Order: sequence, then structure tokens, then C-alpha cells
Amino acid sequence: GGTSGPATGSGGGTNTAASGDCSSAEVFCVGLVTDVGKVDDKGFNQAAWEGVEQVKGELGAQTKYVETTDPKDYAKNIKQFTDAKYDVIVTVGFLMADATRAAGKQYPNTKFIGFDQFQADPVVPNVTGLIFHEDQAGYAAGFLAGSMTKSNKIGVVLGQEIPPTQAYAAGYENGAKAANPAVSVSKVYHPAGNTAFNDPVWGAGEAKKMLAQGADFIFGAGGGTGNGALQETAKTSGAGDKVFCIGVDLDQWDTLPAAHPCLITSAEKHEKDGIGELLKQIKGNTVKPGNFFGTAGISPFHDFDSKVPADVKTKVADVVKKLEDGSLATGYKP
Amino acid sequence: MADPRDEPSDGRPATGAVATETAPPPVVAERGAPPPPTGVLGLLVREQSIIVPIVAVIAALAIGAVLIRAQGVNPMYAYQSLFSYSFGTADGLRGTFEKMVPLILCGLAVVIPLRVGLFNIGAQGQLMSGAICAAAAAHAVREAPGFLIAIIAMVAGILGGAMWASIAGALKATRGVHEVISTIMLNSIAAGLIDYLVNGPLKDPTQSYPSSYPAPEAAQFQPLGFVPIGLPIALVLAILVAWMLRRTTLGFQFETIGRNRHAASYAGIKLGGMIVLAMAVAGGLAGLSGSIEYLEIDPYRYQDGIAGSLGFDGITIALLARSTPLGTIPAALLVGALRAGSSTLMFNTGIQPEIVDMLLAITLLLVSLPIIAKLIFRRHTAKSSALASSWGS
Amino acid sequence: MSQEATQDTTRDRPVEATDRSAAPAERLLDIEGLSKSFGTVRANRDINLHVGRGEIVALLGENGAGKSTLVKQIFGLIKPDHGTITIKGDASPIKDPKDAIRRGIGMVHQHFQLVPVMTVAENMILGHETTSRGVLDIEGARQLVRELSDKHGLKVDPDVEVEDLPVGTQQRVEILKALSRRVDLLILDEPTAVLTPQETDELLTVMKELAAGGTSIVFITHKLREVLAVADRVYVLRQGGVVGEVATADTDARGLATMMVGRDVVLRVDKEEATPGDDVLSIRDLVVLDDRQLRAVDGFSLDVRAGEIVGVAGVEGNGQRELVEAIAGMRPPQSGRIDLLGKDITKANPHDTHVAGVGHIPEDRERHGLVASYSLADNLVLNRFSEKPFANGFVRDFDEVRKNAEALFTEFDIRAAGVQAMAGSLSGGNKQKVVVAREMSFRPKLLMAAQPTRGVDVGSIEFIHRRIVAARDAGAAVLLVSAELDEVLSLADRIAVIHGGKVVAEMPGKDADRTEIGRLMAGDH
Amino acid sequence: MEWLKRNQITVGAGLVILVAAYVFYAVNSNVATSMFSGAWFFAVPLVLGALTGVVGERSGVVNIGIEGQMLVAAFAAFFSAAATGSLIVGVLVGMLAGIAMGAFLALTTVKGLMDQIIAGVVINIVATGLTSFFYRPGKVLSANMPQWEVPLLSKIPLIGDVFFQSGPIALFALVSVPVVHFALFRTRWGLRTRSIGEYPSAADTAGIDVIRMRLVNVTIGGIFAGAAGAYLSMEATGGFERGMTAGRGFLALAILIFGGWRPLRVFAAALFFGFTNALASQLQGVISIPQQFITLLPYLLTLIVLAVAAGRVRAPAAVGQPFVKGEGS
Ligand SMILES: Nc1ncnc2c1ncn2[C@@H]1O[C@H](COP(=O)(O)OP(=O)(O)OP(=O)(O)O)[C@@H](O)[C@H]1O
Ligand SMILES: Nc1ncnc2c1ncn2[C@@H]1O[C@H](COP(=O)(O)OP(=O)(O)OP(=O)(O)O)[C@@H](O)[C@H]1O
Ligand SMILES: [Mg+2]
Ligand SMILES: [Mg+2]
Repeated sequence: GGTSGPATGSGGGTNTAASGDCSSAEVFCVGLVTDVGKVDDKGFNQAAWEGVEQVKGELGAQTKYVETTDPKDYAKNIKQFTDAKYDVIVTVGFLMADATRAAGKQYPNTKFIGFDQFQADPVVPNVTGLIFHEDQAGYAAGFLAGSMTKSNKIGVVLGQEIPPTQAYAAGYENGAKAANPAVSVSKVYHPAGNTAFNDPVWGAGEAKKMLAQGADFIFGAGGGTGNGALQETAKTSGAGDKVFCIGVDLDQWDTLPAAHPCLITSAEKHEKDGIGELLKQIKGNTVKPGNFFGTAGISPFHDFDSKVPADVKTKVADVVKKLEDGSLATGYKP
Repeated sequence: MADPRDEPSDGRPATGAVATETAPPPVVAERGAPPPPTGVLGLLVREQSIIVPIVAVIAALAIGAVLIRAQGVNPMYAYQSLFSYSFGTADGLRGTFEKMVPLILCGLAVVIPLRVGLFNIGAQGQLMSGAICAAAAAHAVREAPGFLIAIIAMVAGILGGAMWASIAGALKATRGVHEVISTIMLNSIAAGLIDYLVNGPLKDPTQSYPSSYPAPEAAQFQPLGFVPIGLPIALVLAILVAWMLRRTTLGFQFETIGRNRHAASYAGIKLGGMIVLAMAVAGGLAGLSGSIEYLEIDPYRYQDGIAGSLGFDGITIALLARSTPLGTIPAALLVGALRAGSSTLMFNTGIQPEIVDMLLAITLLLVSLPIIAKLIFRRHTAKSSALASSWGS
Repeated sequence: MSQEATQDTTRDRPVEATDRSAAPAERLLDIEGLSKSFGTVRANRDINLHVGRGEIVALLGENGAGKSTLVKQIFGLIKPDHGTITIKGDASPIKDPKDAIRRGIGMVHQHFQLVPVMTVAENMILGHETTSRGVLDIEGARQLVRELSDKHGLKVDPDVEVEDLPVGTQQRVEILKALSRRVDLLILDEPTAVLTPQETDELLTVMKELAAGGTSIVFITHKLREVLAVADRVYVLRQGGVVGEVATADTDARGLATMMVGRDVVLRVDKEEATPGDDVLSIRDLVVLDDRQLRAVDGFSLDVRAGEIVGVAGVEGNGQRELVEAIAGMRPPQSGRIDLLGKDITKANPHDTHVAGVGHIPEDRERHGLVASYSLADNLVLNRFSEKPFANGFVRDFDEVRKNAEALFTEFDIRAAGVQAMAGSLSGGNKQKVVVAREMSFRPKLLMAAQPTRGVDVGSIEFIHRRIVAARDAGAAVLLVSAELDEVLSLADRIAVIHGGKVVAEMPGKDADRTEIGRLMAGDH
Repeated sequence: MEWLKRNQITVGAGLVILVAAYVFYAVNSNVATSMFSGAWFFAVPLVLGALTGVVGERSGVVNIGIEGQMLVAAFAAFFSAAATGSLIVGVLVGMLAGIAMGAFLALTTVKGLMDQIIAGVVINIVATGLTSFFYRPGKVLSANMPQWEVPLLSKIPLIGDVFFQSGPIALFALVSVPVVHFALFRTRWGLRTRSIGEYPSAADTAGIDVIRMRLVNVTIGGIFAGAAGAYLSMEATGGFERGMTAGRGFLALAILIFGGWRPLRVFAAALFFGFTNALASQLQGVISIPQQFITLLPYLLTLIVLAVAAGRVRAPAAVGQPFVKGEGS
């Protein structure tokens, strides 16, 4: 398990013992609306919720989440919290951007954090988009893979082809090529449909095929589908010695124990930190409308620390730094 | 080829009811059924197709209460917060109604082919085709008056869905391809093609996430109070379909094919054409629901998730409705209310939204298992016809 | 190939009535006070009946009299409400067919109980398979079929799938199947309904041989000739009860018919001399393929004139079904030409032929003729639902549909609860009346009747025959296709014998010779 | 011999495909092996799911609940394996879960006379609800499923690599196909099963207990869907995810029909589908048409094959119809 861990199942939405009245000024209430999916999805919904829970104690917040089952319910689900006079509402996922902005306009006294939602001008004063550069995380991961591959073949297994997966893929490829021009990157997107991000078996099959064709790094970037690829890689012979896998979005060392045998790192968007930071800003009244750029990079190597050559470590760290300060471009154009 | 699904084709007579030359003709209405009771009981027995589902819903809620109690929540409170939201608030009511619209239409899209003996698993793909065609058409005529755009989008949606479904119909009629396979395949094909369209030709460049151009503002359906415009459309169509099946020659042809396709072809009904037509009508309804979703529901674009699992929900609705067109209305009301209320339920009690699926499954089980009817009506239980018998054709 | 099998065995075996009426000593079957109801229908009421060893007992009765119900109880398919069935002194209830089989009962059912997609051999061993090391012994099954065939003189090929066999041969398989286990009591529920006269005689001979060998037989049929030919005694059932028991030696056809129906039945058809008019139907060199793409109709030519009945006589499976379907537009001909009143209808579909004036009483009324779950009223307009006055354009007019039904209901003497009763709930004879009523009610130019009285009781046969003659007298051309030679002989003004898909002989109906036609039907020309 | 004659087209086509596969293998053994392995990897749950369908539908019971059956089995297999730390327990529990769902279908439809399609839909909904409701994150398997190499057979080039070096459940699927085929067409059980699916009243009059046999077959048939579920959560991946069947049960249904309710053809159909799937992902990024079009390939090809060649398949005649004793004849 990860940090505080999401609500263990049934208990569901409420995660505070005492539920005070959110309309009173003393009680600081944070609500979260997931994108279609659940807070234990090992992906962005989980990351967002964990981010909230991480700072909950520090801020003395009362927290609650509602899981969306149908994208048409975004507005309705947000309204659950506005009706209950929550102070902050976190909405997860780019698909909720419109609904969040609309709610922001309607409820100017409530603060909104739009996770993964880019705020174009004109910004809504009480809505802050929390944005990450997937391509940067992908670039760093690709750079690591490119530096370490022995077969000069690496692969990436993606969910449906949408901007974030495209960004991960492009960053990964460019990063790898930057480290090692001889590397060839095979990438595969899941066919469109309801199951694109939730088909671990397909992901596993694709990873298996790439491995058989000589790839020694598999980057799984597509929710459950990508997780399947990681798990498959973890099962192949040579996992952790000759063959490695790279997780996505959050440090999957915490969320996907099954991938430990090969999980050298994850292309991480520091989502929890981003949420935590923004919540603190809101509490401290220093938040600004518009976009808040969270950082992206790679996760700690954990057990693989000794397997990554020191020079690679320094180079990767350097790349991450340059990406952060903007001196290095990933070459991804949305 | 002999077709033993029907009566044995050896040309021998089946056992018939007694009818002798001397005795007065005995009652042979229901073979061997006891005489129908009269009075209140008679009324109840005759209306059992209404009573059984009601009892089933109540029983399902009772079983669900056990599940909810197991989560440490007071079931009364849970149901109260669920239904008082779905029915008791303007937001909730509007949510319930909005969800009903595609449920009714997709339910009809399953009901009609069932009458012809076809099992349409493809409402999903048909809805998606309808929605994308509506989006494309609306964008093409975006300069036109809003009212006109809406009409054109709806017509395009109907055509798109109808076309998509007719592929399955035509493959069935001309090549004998089982509609279950073809509609499953067509669902996936629609998903892929549309994914291409919303990433390519139809992509709204101002959106980072692949989505179509939005419906022009003037064409967007604004609800009348808490009644979305789609609702009257869906209700009228459910009534129309019921009328069509019951009173028109077209309905008679559908029905005849479904009940005995050999007799239908003997009677001069063109099987192939009717199969394609039935699928087309079904697809048109699913397609229309797609265009209504596009015109009526925020974000007024074709985006992933516009179809949700509506096509498959249509199957549930059709079965809950016992494959009657009018039955889709209460079925959709129930499902819509449960779905609309599920987030309030979660907000108030922490019960996961999956509870709705469980309630539905139990309801469907109780409606369909003859148990309840047997318990209440004993030997007066009405026979329900089997849908599954169309499988093999 | 099955064709040959048929021919091979249709030798004319005269059936002589043997005198075995000396009452046998042992009672093999004894039924006392047997009653069975389905809801309010009392299918059997207080039946007492016994069968001695080696005795052939016939059950007679109208459609729905309860004959099948009675024998199903003997075979353990349904459980009696009251009464006992004693078999060889053992009165314990018969649990299920398995139990019945174990106790030496074999049954040939009114509806074929053969799996169409399995071979004869597979059908033969179903339920009592032998295996060697877990594998089915199909070779043994083939051997069994061959042995049984030889023993009883009923030829069948063990490796053909049942659905590919002509009905007559399927019936043989049924009989052999029943005989494939030790049988003391053989129940035959209308086994001859689908047999040609030759096949019937053949079966009757087998029955007598079996009886001579000590097997008892319960025999259900609607044909009095057969009863008189083989049975020792007859039980007559009416409305579920036994209304008479008589030794065949003491009665005749007329007496039996009267007992069955409860009134005098006219067994001969009275009709005037035909006064034929112009050609209505003209068929030239017609070739039609069957489901297996073989030329079932192969160069068929025939004319039918207004006001005459042309009977097509032939052994089942000689292209009659395909011929009728081709004329009706249900099966596109390969070549040749069909004209109706000078109009080419070769390529017409069923709707076109109906509009052109063809009334068609199909051979298989359950499959083609009726929709069992529709009301009588709807069935009576099955092919006219979209015509005026039954529909105004797109919308059906239920009033007119009901009125039409009510009129036909009385005119054709259909016995049912009312015009809204489901067609499936009617007896066979009344179902057939519904079809006949529908096809005659629009005064067709050509009335095509295929096996119009198959499985129908004598009362209804009489009625249907009268109506067919009436249609002729009203000026319709009638094409009667029947495997029932007696029917053809008594109705047809002209007879065309079909064999191998073409007409092999034509003759006036008046003084046609039964034996001669039988010979021609068997392919001897 | 007789058999060869009757199936010459099938055998011929099979040989052509085999030769083509080896030519491909000769050209690029690495890619060929990986693609065929990928095809089989994808096909395993389809084959197993379809076998459940074969057994059930051959007995006269429609099963559109395969998806749910697989999902529940995947859930049960994984969580019991994670809880007990024993893979064998997991697989067995998965199979038992499949059997339990089969029993549900059997009891409701054969005994309860519920409509078979509705029963299948109920299974699907219940499965989604249950497995989602009771899902707990963070569990792991104590070990990976073993990889077995079948002696000798695994040494055959290509075929050995693809079929005979794999996990136990994949091997189970491989063995089940001929076994079920043989059982269906060569044994007493098979003859009786086919008879109750084609014409139950004939079986009844032959002394076969139709009801009992349907109950048993539909129940036991669930073992394959159970194995398919265990395959998904334990062998193909190492964990359970909500909705992880991702429509494979419906695909299995399509494969079942595509394969004409015959195990060997089902196997061929599943491999065909698996291969087109492998082909589609292999072609992604290699040829310059949008990947959305390429990923349609399996579905489109299946439709085309059905339309051109094998459209007309014959379902067991009595499938979908409840059997009530005494009403049949
Ligand atoms: N399973 C059943 N359920 C209800 N009624 C039945 C059933 N089987 C038979 N009957 C009714 O019982 C009566 C006797 O039927 P049965 O089949 O024994 O007649 P039959 O004498 O064999 O007629 P036929 O000459 O047409 O074969 C009929 O009224 C029939 O409708
Ligand atoms: N009610 C129905 N339900 C399902 N499929 C049907 C139905 N009616 C017809 N079909 C299918 O539509 C196609 C065309 O029907 P049609 O009866 O003309 O074909 P056919 O080959 O003549 O069939 P058959 O010989 O079995 O009667 C066939 O594949 C048939 O199986
Ligand atoms: Mg046909
Ligand atoms: Mg009878």
C-alpha cells in the first residue's frame, strides 16, 4: 500500500470522523470529484485523493470524495459539494475542465482546483488549473531507458491515443534518442473504446511481444492497461537484471507492488505534492488563478538504486533539472 | 433444411384442444389454464405484468437494504437520500429525466429487433454513430438558424444510427451473419472510426482533448424547467413504437417474422427487407439518442464517454420492460432515478455507486424469474414468452 | 440414395386379415380408472383398457380425444392423476421413459423423436449407447441398424443424417429405434400419417409379424382401413373417455366412424361431374432444386383448368413439396415456366402469387400455415393483412379483421373459444380448417392444396373435402397434392402421377385403378 | 480418411496457414514467434470462454453471461490466491467461481425457467457490481504463475515456442479444446449432450434425463470460464482490476458463434482473431495510416471473413428454449 491509502472500499466518501458544518468559517472542507473511475485506481484519481489526504492533518481539513460513474454527471457531482458549502473542490481530469470552470463562475466564493485542466484566458478567478508536463516526465524516463538499454530497443505501451499519452510517448522517445541515438522505440496505443485504460491483459500481451522482439525497457503509460504491461515485464526472466519497466503518473512503487521486480522508476508527475501545495496556498490565501505548474520527473529508484550506474544517475538528474528550469525542451508539440 | 426449432417439420398435426362435433365447443383459450378468476383478484391477475415488476422492485430494495446495512448504513436513510434527490429536487429530477431519455431510446432499439427475433447488442455503436453524425452535420450547417441545426443534427443522428445498424441487418439478411457477432464487431469498429474522426477531421482545435466541434449555442437544447426536451421526444417515440408494433402493418410483419418466420415468408412478407428495416429503425432510435445527448448534455460535443454504457443499458431496459415499448418508460425511470441519485447516496452515506448495479440485477432477476408471479398468483401465472428462443436463427 | 431405399421396399405386400381373435391368455397391459387433466381440459377420464400378449389393439378417436395422452402415460412421459397402469402384473407407477423402456415398452411417437442432425445409427443408440474405453461404439450401432433392418425388412442406411431422409424413411427409423430394445408392448401413435400406401402396407405386415411373435401393439390411427386390416380389437375414445370397445371382426368402417364422431359420417365424397373451363395454371418443363441443391422437380409439365380438380399422386419426396413451393413463389425455380391465367409467375414471390390469385394450403400447417401465438382472427388474414379492408394504408383495421374472422368462423365451422383464441390452442383438424378458410375466403383462381387432410380426423376430412369440391364448383382450378391415394382417387377429376420430379402418367380420375397408380407411384413405368 | 474428405477445405486452409506461418518464421523468426505467441496469449481466454459457451449451448442453454462469469472468476481467483498465498488455491477457486456462476445460470434457466438471455444479462450486471463493490487494492500474488515447458513438443520450432512453453492455464486451454471436441463428438456424454441441445424431447423419450443433464453441463461448463478468469488475473497479468475482462466474454461469444459451436473451429477462430490483433499492434507506427484504422483490423477482418465465407452457422436447434417435461412431444 501507498501512503495514507484511499478509503478502504466500503467506507467510501467520508474520511473524517467528525463532520462539521462546512459553511462555518472555522471548518475547512475539501471535496474531491473523481473522473470516471475510483479513488483506488492506481492512477490520477488515486494520486489526487492521496494528495488531499496527505495535507489533511496539517491543514485540519475535513475531506470527502464522490466517485463519478458517468461523465455526464460532472456538474451534478460538483454541485454536491457546492451545495454543502465546501471551501475547496478538487476536480480530477481534463474532461472536467468545462464543468469546473462553469461551477467556478457560479460559485465565486468556493475555490476550485482543476487537476490536469489547463486554464486558457480569460481565467476564472477562483479556479486554478494544476498542470503537469507529461512529456517532461516521459523525457526523463526515456533518457534513463536510452542510457541503460543494452539491446537498443525499448518499448512503451499506452492507453488510448489522447494528448497526455501522446505527450508521454513523444517525451519518452525523444528522451531516449537524446541519450542514445541508436535506440529504437516501439510504441503501441490501445484501440479506442470504453476499456482503453482498463485492459491490463492487452497491455501485458503487448509488453510480452515487445520483450520477445528484444526490448529491454517497457514503459507502461495507460492506467490499468499500462499496469498490465508492467506486471508482464516483472514476470519475464531477467526482470530487474536485464529487463526493466517504468511506471507512470505517480510513483508506482507504492501503488503497484506486483511490478517491483522490474520497476526501476516511474515517469512521475508530482501530483500529490502539487495538490498539497495548492491546498496550502488556498488555506494561506496565496493562491493565484490560472495555471499552477506542478513538477514532473522520475521517481526514486528504490531497490534499483544500486543497479543504475552513477554516471547515468547524474545525467538523468541533470536532465530533470534542465527540464524544470526550462533550458531543455522535450520536442513535444501538443 | 429441416428446422426443428419450430414444431417438428414432419407435417404431422400437433395435439390440439378438444373440439368434437357433438359436444358444445369447450373453452380452449389458454390450453389447460384454469378459468380466469373474476372481481378484484381477476383484475390483479390480468394486470400481473404490472404488479410483478412493482413487487420485484420492492423486493430488490429490501435485499439491497441488507447490503447497505452490511456497510453500516441505515438503509432507510440511504434510500431516502437517494430517492428524495432523484425525485424530490429540481436538479435531481432533471438528472433523472436526462438519464431516462437515452435509456428509453436505446431500450426501444433493443425491443424492436427482439420482436423480429434479433438480438441487438449494437445499440452502443449505433448511438455513437448517431452522435458523431449529428456533430458532423451540426458543424457543417453551423451558420443556419439554431432550430434548423437541431433538426438537421437529429436527422443526421437517426440516419447515422440507422445506417450503422443496417450493416448488421444486411449481413444477416444476405449472408446469414449472426447479428450478435456483427453488432459486437461493429461496436468496436465505430469506436475506432470515431476516435479517428475526433482526432482528425472533426477535431475542435481549441480543445486539447479530442472532441468534436460543439453544437452551436442556438441549437443546444435548453430544458423546460426540469424537463429536458429529449424527454417528450423519447416518450412520444415509445408510444409511437408501441402503436407501430401493435396497430400497423409494419408491426404485424415484424411480429410475424419473430414468431414464425416460415409462416411469414409463406404469407409474402419479405424477410430480408424486414430484417434490415427493423435493424434500421432500431439503429435510428439509438442514433437519435446519440444526437440528443450531443445537443442536450454538457459539453455539447462528441467526446469520449458520450455513449457511456448506454447501449448495453438498453438491453437491461428492454429486459426489464419485458420487451414491450411502453415498458421501457418505467424501466428507464427506475434506472434513471437510481443512477441520478447514486452520487448523492455516496456523498451522504459513502455507499459506492455500484450498489445501483446490484439493485438493478436483483430487480431484473426477480422480474424474470417466474418465482414472484408463482408466489402471488399460483396457478394463474401468465406465461411469458422466451426471448432466448431467437438465438439460434 | 434414400430414394432407392424407398423404392426397394415398396413392394406390394398384400395385407390379409388373419384370425387371431381367440383371446390371448396373458394380459400384458391393464389400465384401470386412468384420468388425466391439463388444467380444465380433461384429456383422459376414467379409462379402462387392456391388451393381451400378441394382441393388436387400435385406439380411435377424433383429434384431441385423448389418444396420445393415454399412451404417453403408458410410456411414462406424463403422470396420471388417478388410476393404475399394470404391465405384466407389475402395477408400480411408471416413473419415466427410462423406466418404461426397462419394462419392455417401446413407443413410436406422434411427432418424430429423432434428432435431425444426427445419423440414423446415432439416433438408434441414443439413450442406450455402448462404449468401448469411453468411446462411442458407432460401428456397433451401424451393425445394429443393419441387423434390425434385415430382420424386419425395413431398409435404412445407418450413416445418413436423419434430416436428409424422406419422412417415410424417418418413420422406419423410429420404428426400428423402438424395436432396438427388447419390446413386449409396442405403442405406435399415428405411425402411418406420413406413409404412402405401400409403406403403410409394409408397416402393417411388420406389425402382424411382431404380433405373431408375441409382441403386443397399441396402434393409433385415423384411417379406418388400417384398423380393420390389422387390429384385433378397437377402443374408441371421445372427449377423453372410452365410448366403445369392439372386436374388428364385429364391425366395419361405417360403424367405427359413427362411434367416433357420434353421428353418421359420409365417407365417400359426393361430387358432380366436372365442367372444366380454360387453362388457369400451366406449367412447362419446370426444374426446382431442393435444399440440398438437387433437382427435386425435374422437367415437370402440367395444366390445370378452371372448374377441375387435378390430383398429383406420388410417393412423398418426389418433388411435390418443391413443386408446390415453386408455384407459391416460396422457392425460385431453376428453369421452366409457370403461367397463371396467361401471366408469367415463374419469378413471383409469395405476395405476388397471392395477388395473382393463388390460394395455397401448405403441406406443413404448423410451420408455414399458422402463427401459433396469433389469434385466429390474425391468422385468418395472415397474407392479406395489408389489403383493404383489413388495413387502411399503413394502419390495420382490427374491426374488419374481427368481422372477417367471425364470418369465416361460422362458415367453416371452426371449433374454438372464439376468434381471439390462439391458433396454437386448436386441435389439428381445426387448425387445418383455419388455413382452408383463409385460402378459400378470397376466392382464389387457383387453389393449391398440399396434403390437406393429413393427421385430420374423419369428421374434419369430410368437411374439408366438401369445401374443396365446392371451390371447384365455384370455378376455381384446384391442384391437389396428396400422398393419400384414397384422397386423390375420391376427389380428383384428373390424376397426374409424379415420380422423380416429373409427371409419369396422367389419367381421368373417374375410373382410375388404385393398383395401377400405386405401381406408377413406385416408379414402375 | 472419411473425416479428411469431409473436412478437406478446413484441413486445406489449415495447411496453407501453417505453411505461411513457417515461411514468415523463416523470414523473421523473432517477430513471427512473438506475434504468434501474442495471438495465442490473446486467444486463451477467448477459447476458454467459448468452451463454456460450447458446453452450455450444445446442451440447449444460451450463455451471454460469459463476461460476468469470467470477471467473477478472475476476482475470486486472484483474491483467494493473494489471501492464501497459494497459486493452486487461486486457480481452483477461480474455476469453482466459474462453476458457481454456471450453476446460477443453470438453476435459474433450467429449473426456474427464466429466460436464458435475461439470466446472462443478470450475471453480467451482478458480476460488475460484486467485483467492483468488494474490490480491495494493494493485494499481490506471492509468486508468479510458473512457465511450463512440455518435453519434446516445446522443442518444435515456432509451434513449440508458441503453444508448449506457457503457463498452466494456457496449456489447460490447449488440452481442453481437443478433449471437449472429442467428448462432444465421440463419447456417450457428447451424443447425449448434443441430443438435449438439438431436440430435448427426443432425448427425453430415449430415457435421458434432460433437466439433470442440462443442469450438470451448464454448471460444469463454467469451469472453462472460471479458468479464463483465473488466466486473466493470475497468468496473463498478476492482479485483478475492475472490469478487467474488458469485453472478452462478449468476444468469446462471437468466437463461439464464429466457430460454429465446434471446439476445434472455435480454437481456429480465436487464433485468427488473436493474430489479427497482434498484426494490428505490430503495424502501428510502421505503416503510415492512423493507428485508429489499424486497430480496427481484427473486427473488420472478422466481419469480412464471416460475410464472405462462413456466415451461415447452425446453432443447436433447441438453444434458448426451456424444456418442460411432458410438453415436448
Ligand atoms: N401438455 C398439454 N397441456 C395442455 N393440454 C394438453 C397437453 N397435451 C394434450 N393436451 C390436451 O389434451 C387433449 C387430448 O390431447 P391428445 O393429444 O391426447 O389428443 P389425441 O387424441 O392424440 O389427438 P390427435 O388425434 O390430434 O393426435 C387435447 O385437448 C389437448 O389439447
Ligand atoms: N426471425 C428471424 N430471426 C432471425 N433470423 C432470421 C429471421 N428470419 C430470417 N432470418 C435470417 O435471415 C436470413 C434470410 O432469411 P431466409 O429465410 O430468406 O433465408 P433462407 O436461407 O431461405 O433460410 P431457411 O432456408 O432456413 O428458411 C437467414 O440467414 C435467416 O436465418
Ligand atoms: Mg427460406
Ligand atoms: Mg395424438
